[in-house]
Amino acid sequence: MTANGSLLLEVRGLKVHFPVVRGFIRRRRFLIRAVDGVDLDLHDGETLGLVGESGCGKSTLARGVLQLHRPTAGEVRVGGVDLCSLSGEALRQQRRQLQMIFQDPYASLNPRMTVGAIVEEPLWNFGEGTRAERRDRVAELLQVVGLDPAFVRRYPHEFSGGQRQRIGVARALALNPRIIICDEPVSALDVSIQAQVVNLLEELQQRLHLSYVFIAHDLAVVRHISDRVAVMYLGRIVELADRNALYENPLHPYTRALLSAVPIPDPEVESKRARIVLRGDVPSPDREFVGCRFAARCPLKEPRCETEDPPLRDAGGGHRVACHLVENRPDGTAFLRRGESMSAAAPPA
Amino acid sequence: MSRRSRSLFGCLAAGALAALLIASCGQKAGPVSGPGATGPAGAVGLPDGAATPAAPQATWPPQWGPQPAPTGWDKQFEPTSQEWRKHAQVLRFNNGTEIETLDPARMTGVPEHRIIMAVCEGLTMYHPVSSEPMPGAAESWVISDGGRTYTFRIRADARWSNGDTVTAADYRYSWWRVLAPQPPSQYSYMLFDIENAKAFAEGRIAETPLALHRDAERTQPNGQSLAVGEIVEVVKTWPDPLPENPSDEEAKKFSVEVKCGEKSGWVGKSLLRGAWQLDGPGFAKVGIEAPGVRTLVVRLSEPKPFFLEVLSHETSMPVHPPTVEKHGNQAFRAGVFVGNGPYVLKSWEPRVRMVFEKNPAYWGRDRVELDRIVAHPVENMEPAYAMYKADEVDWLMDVPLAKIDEVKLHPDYYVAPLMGTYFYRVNCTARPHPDDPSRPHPLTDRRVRQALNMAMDKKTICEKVTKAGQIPASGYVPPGTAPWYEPLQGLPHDRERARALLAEAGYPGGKGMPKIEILYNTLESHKTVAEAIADMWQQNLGITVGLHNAEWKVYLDQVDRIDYHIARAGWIGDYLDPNTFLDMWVTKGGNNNTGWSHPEYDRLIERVKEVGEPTKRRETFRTAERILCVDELPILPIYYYVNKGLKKPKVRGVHMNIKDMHPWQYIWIEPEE
Amino acid sequence: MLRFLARRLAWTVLTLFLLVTITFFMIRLAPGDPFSGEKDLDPEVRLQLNKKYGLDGPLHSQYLRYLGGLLQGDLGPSSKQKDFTVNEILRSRFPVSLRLGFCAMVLALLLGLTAGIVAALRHNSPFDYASMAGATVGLAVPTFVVGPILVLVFALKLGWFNTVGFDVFPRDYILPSLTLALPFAARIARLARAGMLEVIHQDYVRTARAKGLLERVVVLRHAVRGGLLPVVSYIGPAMADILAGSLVVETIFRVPGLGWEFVTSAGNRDYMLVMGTVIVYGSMLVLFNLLVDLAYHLIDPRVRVA
Amino acid sequence: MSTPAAPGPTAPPAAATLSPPVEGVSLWADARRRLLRNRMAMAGLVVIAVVGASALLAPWLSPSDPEMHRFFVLSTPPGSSHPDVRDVALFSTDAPLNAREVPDHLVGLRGPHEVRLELRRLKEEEYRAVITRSGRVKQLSLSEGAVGTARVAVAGPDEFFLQIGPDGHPVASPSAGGGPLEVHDVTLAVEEDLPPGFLRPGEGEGRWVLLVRRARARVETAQLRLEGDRVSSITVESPGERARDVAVLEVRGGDVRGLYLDGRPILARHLFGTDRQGRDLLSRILYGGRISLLIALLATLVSLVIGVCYGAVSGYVGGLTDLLMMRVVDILYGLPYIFLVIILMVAFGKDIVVLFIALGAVQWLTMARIVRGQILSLREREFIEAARTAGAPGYAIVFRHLVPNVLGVVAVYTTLTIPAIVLQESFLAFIGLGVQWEGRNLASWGALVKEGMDSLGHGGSHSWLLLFPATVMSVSLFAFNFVGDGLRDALDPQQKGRT
Repeated sequence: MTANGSLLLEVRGLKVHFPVVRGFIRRRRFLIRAVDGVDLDLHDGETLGLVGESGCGKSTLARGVLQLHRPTAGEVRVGGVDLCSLSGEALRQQRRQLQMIFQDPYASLNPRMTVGAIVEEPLWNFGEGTRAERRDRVAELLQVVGLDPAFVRRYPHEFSGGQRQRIGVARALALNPRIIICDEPVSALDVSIQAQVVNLLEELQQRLHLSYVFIAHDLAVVRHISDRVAVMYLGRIVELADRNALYENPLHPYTRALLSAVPIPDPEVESKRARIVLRGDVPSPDREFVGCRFAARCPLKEPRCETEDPPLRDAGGGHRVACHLVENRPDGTAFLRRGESMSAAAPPA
Repeated sequence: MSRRSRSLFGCLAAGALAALLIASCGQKAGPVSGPGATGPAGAVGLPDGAATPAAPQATWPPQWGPQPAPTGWDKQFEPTSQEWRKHAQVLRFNNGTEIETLDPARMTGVPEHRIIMAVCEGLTMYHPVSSEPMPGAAESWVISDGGRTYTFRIRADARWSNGDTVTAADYRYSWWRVLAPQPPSQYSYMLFDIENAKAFAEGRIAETPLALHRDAERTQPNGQSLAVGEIVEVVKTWPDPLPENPSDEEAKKFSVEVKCGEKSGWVGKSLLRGAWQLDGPGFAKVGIEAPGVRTLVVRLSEPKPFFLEVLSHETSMPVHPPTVEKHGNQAFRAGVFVGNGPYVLKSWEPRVRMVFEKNPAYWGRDRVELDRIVAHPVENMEPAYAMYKADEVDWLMDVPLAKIDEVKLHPDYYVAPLMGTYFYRVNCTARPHPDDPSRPHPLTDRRVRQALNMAMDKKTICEKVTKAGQIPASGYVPPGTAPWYEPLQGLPHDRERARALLAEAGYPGGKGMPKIEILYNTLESHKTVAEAIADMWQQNLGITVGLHNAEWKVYLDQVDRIDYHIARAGWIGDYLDPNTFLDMWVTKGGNNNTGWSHPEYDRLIERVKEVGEPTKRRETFRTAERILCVDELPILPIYYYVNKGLKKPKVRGVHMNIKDMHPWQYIWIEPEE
Repeated sequence: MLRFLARRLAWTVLTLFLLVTITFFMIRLAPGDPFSGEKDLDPEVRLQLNKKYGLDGPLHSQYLRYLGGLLQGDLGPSSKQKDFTVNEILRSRFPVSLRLGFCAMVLALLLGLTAGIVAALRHNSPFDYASMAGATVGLAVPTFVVGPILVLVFALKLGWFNTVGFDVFPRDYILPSLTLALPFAARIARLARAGMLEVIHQDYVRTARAKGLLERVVVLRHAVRGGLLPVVSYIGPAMADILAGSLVVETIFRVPGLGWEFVTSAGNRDYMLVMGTVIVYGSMLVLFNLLVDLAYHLIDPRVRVA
Repeated sequence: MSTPAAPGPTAPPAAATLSPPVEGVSLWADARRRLLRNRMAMAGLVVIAVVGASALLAPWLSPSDPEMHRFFVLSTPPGSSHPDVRDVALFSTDAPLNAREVPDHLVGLRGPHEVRLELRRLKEEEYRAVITRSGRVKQLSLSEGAVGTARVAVAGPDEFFLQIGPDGHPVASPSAGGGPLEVHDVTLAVEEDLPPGFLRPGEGEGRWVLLVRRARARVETAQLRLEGDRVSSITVESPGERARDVAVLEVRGGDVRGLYLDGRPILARHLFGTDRQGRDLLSRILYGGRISLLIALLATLVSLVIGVCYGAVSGYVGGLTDLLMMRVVDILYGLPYIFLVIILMVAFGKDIVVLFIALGAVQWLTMARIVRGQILSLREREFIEAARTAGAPGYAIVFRHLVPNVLGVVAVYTTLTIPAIVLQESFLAFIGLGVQWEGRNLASWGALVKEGMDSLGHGGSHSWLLLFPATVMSVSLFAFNFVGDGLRDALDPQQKGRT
């Protein structure tokens, strides 16, 4: 356990770079900097939302944390142990604390294995219990996630997407982890089922005292479930704050643009709503950035944005943001300079 | 793959060969005749033979042999009318394989022999009916010095195909080429009857200091490095067998000791230079002299009745010295090759065909009937048979055994005896019983071998298995080898006696006998014979018999190492004398390969060299063969080979003989009415 | 591109080197030697023969000597065809094999494409069924059954061809190349048919047809191009198989080519000739692979395989 | 294989309405359905089943020992039958036959006699033969001056071989009776029917050799009684059995013409005929199938094990390892493998073990490539990440998750490898490299086809020897190919039609 007792997961300076290999002997032409220096903390019992456009490195970050992609640099501390420095059996042992729910309920379940085998596998991997005990545990897990334990001998393709995701959840729970990283767990599901799964996750968090890193690009879902929210852009966290602080007072121009894109379920309001449309595409993360990553698309950019990389700093009250334009008012509250020119998106009620 | 079909006959008959033991008692005796004629055998003063290729002027008269041999070609074998001239005189035959070389010195096989007979002519040639020697490039000869000296008179009109005169020096050159180590001649021993030839070939003859080849350093057997040096001593004994990586001690045996400064060592004889020069002192001592352009004198180390037959052999054929000197290895190709035979090589497409046309420079061109000969090298008898049926060849010298039943019904099918025997070798090396090391191996017991022999029903094998007309063999020397030597009636097929003998040897009803394997090289016909014999042994003797087949080269390797129980074998005689069959079984004979050793037998074979008197000679051979095929049985004779094939009736002038040699100039085409 | 080529060439050389080494030592491991026969050989003569044919000295030095010769393009003398060097033998046999392989490929394409395209165009017609049945037969009946039957029928029964004398270029090549081509024709027909069927039902062909283009134009310009890609990619492996298949066909028809030379020389332990033929075949194979890769590289830059 | 072809029913979540627990249905179910609809593939499956079963049951199904020679029924056409005396065995009777009991025409066969025979050609196919006893020369083919062999019938159906010397006289032969016999003109006719078995005198007085052996019974001795041209009884003592009266042999001349038990003939039928050594072709084909399929299965197994492991490891580990491993495969791929197989067999013998190692060792290359390709794409799939997250060790990922998922492709490729190997084996047999086991040649289908090819007469005689093995082999190859194609279509509908 960490010094302050509540810090479960510490990510420090995490970088995940992918060399693009060409030629028959490994020759790095260029690097894809999918995650390029991320700091994160996850506290006991909280849900940390992680949002960003697709391709911004959310999933890679999750995989980097889980060591599915070995990070290029940085630390991932779970209970004080740096996962990045471990490998082989030691790493495998650490995995029990950290589980993951995957985005695609179709692809994340081995089509050749029965539901029982899938849910049992983590237990089997760590040699937990006898066969009978494991079987009981599988039944219990299925019950917990709301599936009929009689399904154990069925194959994944016989289930609907929601049911499959429940299976995925059951598998993630099997080892009694403290942290579960949910990589867009609902984005592949029908809207009606999304809510059920989200509710299930919340319910489980209550019952089992779990901590989530909840990745999504659906801001509404994130707002609903998260305690804190981090916004990612091009492999970096650009803003990190409590849910309400972020949604009500987004500081980073990118966050603002992101929030402005959220449709409002009232057609009247929706039609009047001013949306910030970002110009240009997300640049390819295959080169080193000198200045701010968002500079190329930022409507507010200043000359120094092009040359100076803004650090992620505390703008007060735990609201961290990486932008040169954010300043603090004398009362300590932060504001975005020239932010008026971007019509602030009205957060959905 | 019918590689085998060739090996069977090819490799055997291949070779050496030679002569009518009973060379004829020339009834047309020349100036020197009669036993032990010691008249002046000078090179000069020979009566110039008539232009007609009549009888030899004189032959060395053997003191034995009841039967006169045909002495020359005569009219009765020629076309009787002129009708035949209306037909295209083209003969197409299948030679059975691609020939290895056209260089007489390096030839080893029958197919090569057939070809070289067309393009070259030795001093003597085979008689088309009896295959005894008759005048070839030599029109006459005189034998003197108790059969030791042969003086040949070469035809005045003998010409190379480029018009050069054939001289005695050409023959001397050609034979020098055979005896010298380059090119290596596998059959150089054919000429070893000539005085000092063996010593010369083995590099033992030189007394003058010899120089070493410059590459001597590279391939020294014991790996020592030696500079060019002077020969101190020549040591000659062959290790037997030649070791793979000879030790120093062994290396000495086939090396010469050389000294250079303070270093000394041994060097392979083949690395010496000077010893084998044509004009060197070494060759001068070999009994081949060319005192005149047309006179060749050959001295033998001892009288050899079949020496004239040797001169018809491929190894004794001449090469055209200027061509060989100029072109080296390239001299033996169409367009370059120069020969003195009745035909010239027109074209040679390897693996496709060879075409020969009448040689206008040949002395006997008027007697050569065929205008063109086409030789096909088809190895597989199946397509060859198809070619025959499609009328693409006129003569097949073998038939597909798989279709023997069908082929035998063909009206053109012929079979004739061949001087060869099919037999099984038995491993006689002393070694322990595989199950009981205190006892010797049963195959080392002669009673077991006798039992095996008597349990074989050879007649059934010939009639029902081989089916081509082979003759069951109870002896080893085939009938017809010599007219005065009857085939031996050896052990009969007698199951009861076989069982009794086996019981006597300690294996009643086959009990206690280890499993015996028959080794044969992969070929259907060997397999069926082996299967039939295995069956007979199993049924009659109650022993377990296995079959083991191996690819040709593997089989040879195993036989050579005597790594077998029973191994299939075949032997084709080299010359018309029982000796060609019997001398191979002496202790450690190069072709023995059974480990069998019998001092009495060795003594008999040694003695036969001295015994000149025919009856005694026959008796000696008979006693030896009895030891071989009745008492001891290191080999189990099975049948005598036949020579079989298909020949169109229009091919005339072919006469079956025991050596299966058919000189081309006596064949013509004349369809039947 | 040049880099790619250079790299591939380097691999090719390595492959060939490996081939030479494996073959050299494997054939030497085989029992027996080139000069063994049923008659015993004099040891001195054997010594001389070994020297003459480069078989003297320890095996590794023979190997180095052979490699040295190989670098200078000298494949050594043949111990069975004593009047010729391996270079000469290969030089005279290789064109025959090459011609045979070429004829077979052309025939295979001709037959296969025609059958395949027509079958696709007349989908589910009797022709379609017949040609596909024929193609299946072509695939499952081995060459060495087809060959002799062809000989039996066309050469022996009908007398259209000679059974002997392989030298007249078009005539004597017909039966062997047909035999060699049939399995490939069958495969090509199936590939072509499948490819065509797939393409014909695609939108752009339908569009072309809808535009009112002539059927011929539709087929030739639009369908064939797309539909035959699988055939094109099959030609590479097919060439390799044709090389192997020529071994049998050359044996059946006694074609004086490389394949036959290889089979007989292996049995004769004609070491140098075995090496020579294997090197030639290996080079051909490697060359074809190289060309195919090159073609892919040019056609489809996505396939930038390592 | 990865994406389920038919997505499961969309059931409402939690409340499990997917009623009673059912036994799971695998993904294969769908493929199976598709396969069942493919008529050709089904036919292929049936054929494979039949061929496989008959190969497996060859010892019970085959009518006789495939290696049993019958020298008296050489190359008989399909459907022929003869008295059920199956092999040449030599055993003699001790008592019953003596000169008085032997029919008259057999007497002459009892010892070697000189037969003088003179031949003059009358016409193309006719010879006039003057022989020492009346008889008929059944066939003769000689060219002038040649030595020939003739089958000569003397006074009835007893016939024997005759060696004829260069002078037209017999060299040595058994022949009829003592003393000079009368001379007749003879006409040549081609002999047609082969005798079903033969009986002839043994060496020594009173000994007879019966060239028969009852099927499967290892006969040691037999007692014969001859009555006229009929052996009235033959008592056979088999080891371990009581002596029993087996049969009545009908003997005509030297031949056994009939074998009866209780008056009923005991016949051996050769449905597919016999080969040129009198071996039953049907039995040989059945046993040949065993060998061919065994070789194919073992070689496929070898290729399967090596290929799957190699490909899986290479694909899963990736990186430099993958690069090197695939480079090795590329190099091996570049070698002209059939040449290497031939050299391998020349160097290490033609043992069956060498063969399937050689063939398997070649086939695994393709297998490894295919498996690697599949693994590479599977490796990135989420369920693999899930497994890793769940703490699965490397080997478990490869063998629990990756390999089962490539089995579909592997199965398809395997069904296509088996016929390829059968074909390659027969190809090797054709160029003279047929397999052996402990020095004995194994008659695989390929070897049988080659034998048939060699025996094929011009004009099509003996065609059954080629036809039956070639048909059986081709049909089996068809079947495997169809099933392979069908499987591929079933498992991967997108690839349909690609060969």
